[in-house]
Amino acid sequence: MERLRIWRIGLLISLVMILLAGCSGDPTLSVLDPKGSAAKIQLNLIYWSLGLMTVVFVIVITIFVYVLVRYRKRKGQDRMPEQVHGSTKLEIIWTVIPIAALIALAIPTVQYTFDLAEAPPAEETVIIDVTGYQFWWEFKYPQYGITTAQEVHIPVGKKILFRVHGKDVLHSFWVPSLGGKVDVVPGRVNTVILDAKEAGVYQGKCAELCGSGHALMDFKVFAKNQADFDKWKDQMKQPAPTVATTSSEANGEKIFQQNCIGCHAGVNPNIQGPNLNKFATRTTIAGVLPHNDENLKIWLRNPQSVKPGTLMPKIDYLNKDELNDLIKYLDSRK
Amino acid sequence: MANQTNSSTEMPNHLETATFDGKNKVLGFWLFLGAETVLFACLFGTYLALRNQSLEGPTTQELFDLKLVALATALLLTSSLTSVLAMIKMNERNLKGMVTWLVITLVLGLAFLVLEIYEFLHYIHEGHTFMSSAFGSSFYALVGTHGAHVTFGIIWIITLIAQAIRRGITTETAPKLFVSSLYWHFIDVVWVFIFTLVYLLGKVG
Amino acid sequence: MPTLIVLLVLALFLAAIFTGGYNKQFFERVRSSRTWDWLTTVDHKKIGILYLMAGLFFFIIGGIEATLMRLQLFAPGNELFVGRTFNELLTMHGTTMIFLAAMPLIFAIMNAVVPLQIGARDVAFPFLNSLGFWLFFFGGLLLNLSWIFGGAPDAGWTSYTGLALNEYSPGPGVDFYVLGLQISGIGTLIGGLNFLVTIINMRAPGMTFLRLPLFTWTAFVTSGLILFAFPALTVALLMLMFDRLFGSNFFDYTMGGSTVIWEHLFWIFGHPEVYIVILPAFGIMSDVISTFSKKRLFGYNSMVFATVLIGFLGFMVWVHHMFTVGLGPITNSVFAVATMAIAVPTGIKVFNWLFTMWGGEIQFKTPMLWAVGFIPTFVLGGMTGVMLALPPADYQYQDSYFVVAHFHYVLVGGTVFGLFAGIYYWWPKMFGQMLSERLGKWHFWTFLIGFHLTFFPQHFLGLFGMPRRVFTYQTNVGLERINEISTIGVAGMVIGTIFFLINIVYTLRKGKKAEADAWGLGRTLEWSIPSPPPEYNFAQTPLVRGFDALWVEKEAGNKSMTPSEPLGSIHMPSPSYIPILMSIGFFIAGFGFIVRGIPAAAIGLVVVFAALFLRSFDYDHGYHVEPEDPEKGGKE
Amino acid sequence: MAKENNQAISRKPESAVKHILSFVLMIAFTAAAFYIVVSDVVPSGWVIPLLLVFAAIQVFLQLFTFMHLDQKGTAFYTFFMIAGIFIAVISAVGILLM
Ligand code: HEA
Ligand code: HEA
Ligand code: HEC
Ligand code: CUA
Ligand SMILES: [Cu+2]
Repeated sequence: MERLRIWRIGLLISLVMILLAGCSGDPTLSVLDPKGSAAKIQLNLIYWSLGLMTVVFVIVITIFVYVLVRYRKRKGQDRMPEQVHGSTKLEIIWTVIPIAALIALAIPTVQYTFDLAEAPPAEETVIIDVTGYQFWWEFKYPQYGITTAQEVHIPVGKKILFRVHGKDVLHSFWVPSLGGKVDVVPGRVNTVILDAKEAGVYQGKCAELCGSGHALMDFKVFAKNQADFDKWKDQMKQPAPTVATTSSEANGEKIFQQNCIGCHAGVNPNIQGPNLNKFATRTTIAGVLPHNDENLKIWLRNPQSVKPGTLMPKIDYLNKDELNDLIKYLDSRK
Repeated sequence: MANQTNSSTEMPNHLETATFDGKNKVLGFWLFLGAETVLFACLFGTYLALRNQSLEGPTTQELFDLKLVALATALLLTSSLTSVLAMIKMNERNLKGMVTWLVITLVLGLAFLVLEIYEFLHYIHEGHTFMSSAFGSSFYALVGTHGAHVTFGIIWIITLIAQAIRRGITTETAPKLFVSSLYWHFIDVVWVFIFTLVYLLGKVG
Repeated sequence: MPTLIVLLVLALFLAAIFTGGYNKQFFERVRSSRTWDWLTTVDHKKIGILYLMAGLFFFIIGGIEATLMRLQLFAPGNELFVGRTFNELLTMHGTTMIFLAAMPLIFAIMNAVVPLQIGARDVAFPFLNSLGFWLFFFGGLLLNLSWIFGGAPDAGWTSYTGLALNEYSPGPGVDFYVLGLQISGIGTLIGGLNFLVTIINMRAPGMTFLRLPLFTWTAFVTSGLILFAFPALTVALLMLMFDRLFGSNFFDYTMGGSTVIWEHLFWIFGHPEVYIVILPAFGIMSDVISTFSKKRLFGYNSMVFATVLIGFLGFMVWVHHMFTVGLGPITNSVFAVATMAIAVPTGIKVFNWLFTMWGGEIQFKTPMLWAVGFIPTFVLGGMTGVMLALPPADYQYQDSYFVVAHFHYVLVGGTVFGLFAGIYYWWPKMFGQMLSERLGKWHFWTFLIGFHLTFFPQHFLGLFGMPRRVFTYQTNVGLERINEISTIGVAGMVIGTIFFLINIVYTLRKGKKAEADAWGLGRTLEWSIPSPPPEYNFAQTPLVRGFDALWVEKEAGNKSMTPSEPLGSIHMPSPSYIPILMSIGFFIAGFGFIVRGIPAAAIGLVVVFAALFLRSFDYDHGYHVEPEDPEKGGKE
Repeated sequence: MAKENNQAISRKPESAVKHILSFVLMIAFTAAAFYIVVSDVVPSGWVIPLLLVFAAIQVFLQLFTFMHLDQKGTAFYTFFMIAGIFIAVISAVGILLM
């Protein structure tokens, strides 16, 4: 009876395993589908440890199943087992073999730990200052004088040195496809070196509980070929158009100056909002909504409904026209 | 079972461990001191990590007055000696001698406390408060926790003196007196580290 | 306002006593009531039952919280519990399960079993034992009151600062966490200290350290870990309380503080804590497996050595929770290697269990089923633990569902399975009745299947990029199906737990009476006395003549233990109301601090000091009982 | 309860001389510690290690004379105290250095 059930569970587990192992998650988010050298190294170590663990597990399970089947009490049996005390030989074996296995794990581990911490030559790296806020990300390129938010663009093949800063609570900067995370610790600058091997859009996540909006503190990494990256860089360096081209844009600008500039242009040092200078170039709003006018309305009317706990206030006091003008203005920021 | 005295009728020469209760108490108290060691270590670690975070407030070098600390140290060290002398009197069943030494211990402890309070008031006057910076917080947390231990020790010893006078030196009062003396020495050990790691190190930099 | 409430309650209380109730008879009636007996008991067996009931109660609360979280995560974009509410659920789930379910259940079994296994009549400090329980209980109550009074804590069970400071967690939530845990933590510390002294000083003649049953050994090491780990938590909570209540700056970086210090302090406590909750489960495994295999434990000495080594190494690995904090490659490497080292003593244990069964005659009674389910489950959890211990890999796993899967495999598959094994195993000893085997088996199978269904897929959630502590996730990135499976699995655990509750009710009603040697295979001292044991446990203190003391006698053809003393009157400690009074004092004081009602806090502290004072001058010598003569049918 | 517990550990009554001697030593080490800080008889790199050594000696004196760990039957006290100190040092150094 019992034996049968054990097999059934075994079957169930292996079924689930096969089912899950069949896919490896989303190519822009999965640890198992690395797109950068750090992620690649880390995945190698994951596989190596997984392999070793599987071997150990198989050994344990083999003994386990054998023992359970062989030595279970059968009907009518009443045997007095021999009361053995132990066996030095066996005990040495299962002390030494795990030690050997662990050494085999420890060597690459230490090696990789130091490798990943090594800074690449300065001339060849792109430096990006990342700041985590409740619940959005700011990216600054000190080499190019660019500031943006929610979406970070990097050239393919180049080493990127992310310097991670914190202003409020702990966050954690994580792009699973490109490599492991590093915590955002206020009062401390952490670094992580990543690169992308192929062009694409990778998803980033905040991986440290940071409040109500933690689940939605997403960002995106746009890995581009050098040429595309340069184009983007040049566009970002252009000042945003200063003269409004239409009257509604002009009106929108006025509304923006009156209501939003305090948070969205770094005037107020305590309440910071993302820089909206090039807002029209972003594909998302607040890192979570696809960028279109409909969603922008939803966001402005009630940001908390999109992202619980966000510090952006409701802009529900504007009438329809004013809101449309404001959106027109924001759309012109490219 | 808990209160059985020693099987032999003659009084043992170490009263504090003459009964099961006594033995359990003394062992339990030692374990408690082991836990206190870790507790203070955490406070020390925090203090040492934060001691340079004085912001605009005075730094350790500007703040500490070693003369005062030396005096406080002398008081507390001496009280440790008087406390152990009281224990010797206790095991000689000399109630009067024991109480005398304990009272001296108390007086020294009180003098220490007064000095500490004076010192704190002085620091607050200098702008070094619990809330002024991380240095302030960790300093008062560490030294204040020690001070709280001294205060508690004084109150405890007073109640024990009262009990000893009422009931004499018995197999019940002796373990209590003995562990309170252990406690007092332990406070002294902590102080040794406070004057070393807080005050002297604060001067060295 | 809060002070008013406290005063009002107090006044009503006094008024009730003085107007209606105050006469001698009333007090007499109260004193002889069953409730008063339980509230004031200092008997380790009864305190064990109190711990058991409270622990199961909180286990269900924590389980309901988990179920609600899983429901929210059933589908992306669910709006059952979002934002703050979800964070409250997850914080309270973790905190409740660890501090208010796992720990007390461990104390329940330790109380019920350890004194019996070492041949003692009680613990070293019966009074403190009671105090420990009531502090834990009122601390837990305080923590859970947060749901009613202004919101539960929402900064995670780790309560990382930054987020846990006033500025980012306004409202009293985190204050409840700080004071609730502080109070129950003191209770735990007292309990641990008590068991250390008990095991060192109260062993029966002949019960040397190397003859202690393994459960007692693990209880000993666990108590040692409690003794040295909880002070770190005490300090951390104290600092957080100061920061939140009195404006100090330990953790506020703008004032020179450091959030990393909180992480250190928390994990200096937190890592030993996870071994505190697993070691007793190891001990239970060892006793259960050897009993139901009808064999002596394989490699006893190395088991003891491994236990001590795990406890010791447990203090040197805490940084593995902080690999991503940026402490540098040297620190990370050192702690990684130290962490991996723990696999070796743990492996020794696993193989010793397997070889205890080897050559035995295994009977699959319910406790043994849990033990058998424990081994592969725990080993899986341990393996993922070792994988987490590799910093480069951990950069990917950290704070993802992979970690959630890891720790549920060890906490549920390890600790909870172990506790269930222990409860089924010792229930007859605690209550004198056998739990139903059939319901027990249903409990086991539904829970086991539900467990694996819930937590196995979570490894993949983590690897596919789902962070933990999130209330929702994206669509179309391969997470929906896995989350669905994971939520469905919870049903199995809920049904299993319900079977267990039915089993308890059924057994209390019409359970079969248990023999002294309830399973017929008992090896250790607790099975040599009636179930449930008389209040003095052993009419005559037994003489221990080897490891597995009862088994030794059985092999020598004796029916019972040889006594080491003549039959005589036995001294018992008196019950006391001071522990519960003192705990209520702490409770009021804690509540006062939380609602910033300093007078209420003062009243609470006054009660505490009054109780301390009463205790200090309390010269109650207990009483004596005449044991029944075991020869004259006193036994069984 | 156990047999070995049934006999009170009988030890010699202690004399005050030992304690007074130990006290004198403590005062001496304390004075030395203060002195090396205020004067510069010791090269600056040596001051901190020396302070720590002095403190350690004092702890030893307190534990083994005033707190009676030098006597028989104190193995458990000593063991747990050493364990406590060991964990304490790891924790404090851990917090401090990282
Ligand atoms: C009962 C509780 C328990 C137990 C026993 C363990 C056991 C272990 N844990 Fe776990 N752990 C937790 C509870 C527990 N853990 C919790 C609650 C968290 C998360 C806290 C939070 O963040 O909220 C956590 C998190 C956690 C982390 C941090 C992850 C992160 O946040 O990034 C790490 C990293 O190293 C880790 C490692 C380990 C290791 C190496 C063991 C080892 O002790 C395991 C040893 C066992 C085995 C290895 C199996 C048996 C051995 C053999 C069969 C021998 C052969 C084996 C080999 C050769 C490998 N754990
Ligand atoms: C011992 C500890 C323990 C135990 C036993 C459990 C048990 C369970 N845990 Fe727990 N869990 C933790 C400790 C534990 N957990 C910790 C420390 C965290 C981290 C918290 C943090 O991040 O801060 C965590 C986090 C955690 C998460 C991650 C949350 C997140 O990161 O967003 C999840 C999600 O699935 C989860 C699920 C579960 C489930 C389904 C169970 C199940 O096994 C529960 C099974 C029990 C029941 C289902 C009982 C229900 C019984 C009934 C309902 C009976 C009906 C009632 C009556 C008839 C009266 N847990
Ligand atoms: C109190 C400060 C504050 C004010 C005032 C404010 N915002 Fe915001 N805003 C924020 C913050 C903070 C965020 C980031 C929210 C998040 O993602 O959690 C934000 C985000 C946004 C975003 C999304 C940005 C992105 O990078 O995707 C837009 C668009 C926006 N605000 C527009 C406005 C407009 C238009 C106004 C005025 C009508 C305004 N905000 C007023 C604080 C403010
Ligand atoms: Cu930021 Cu989570
Ligand atoms: Cu850990």
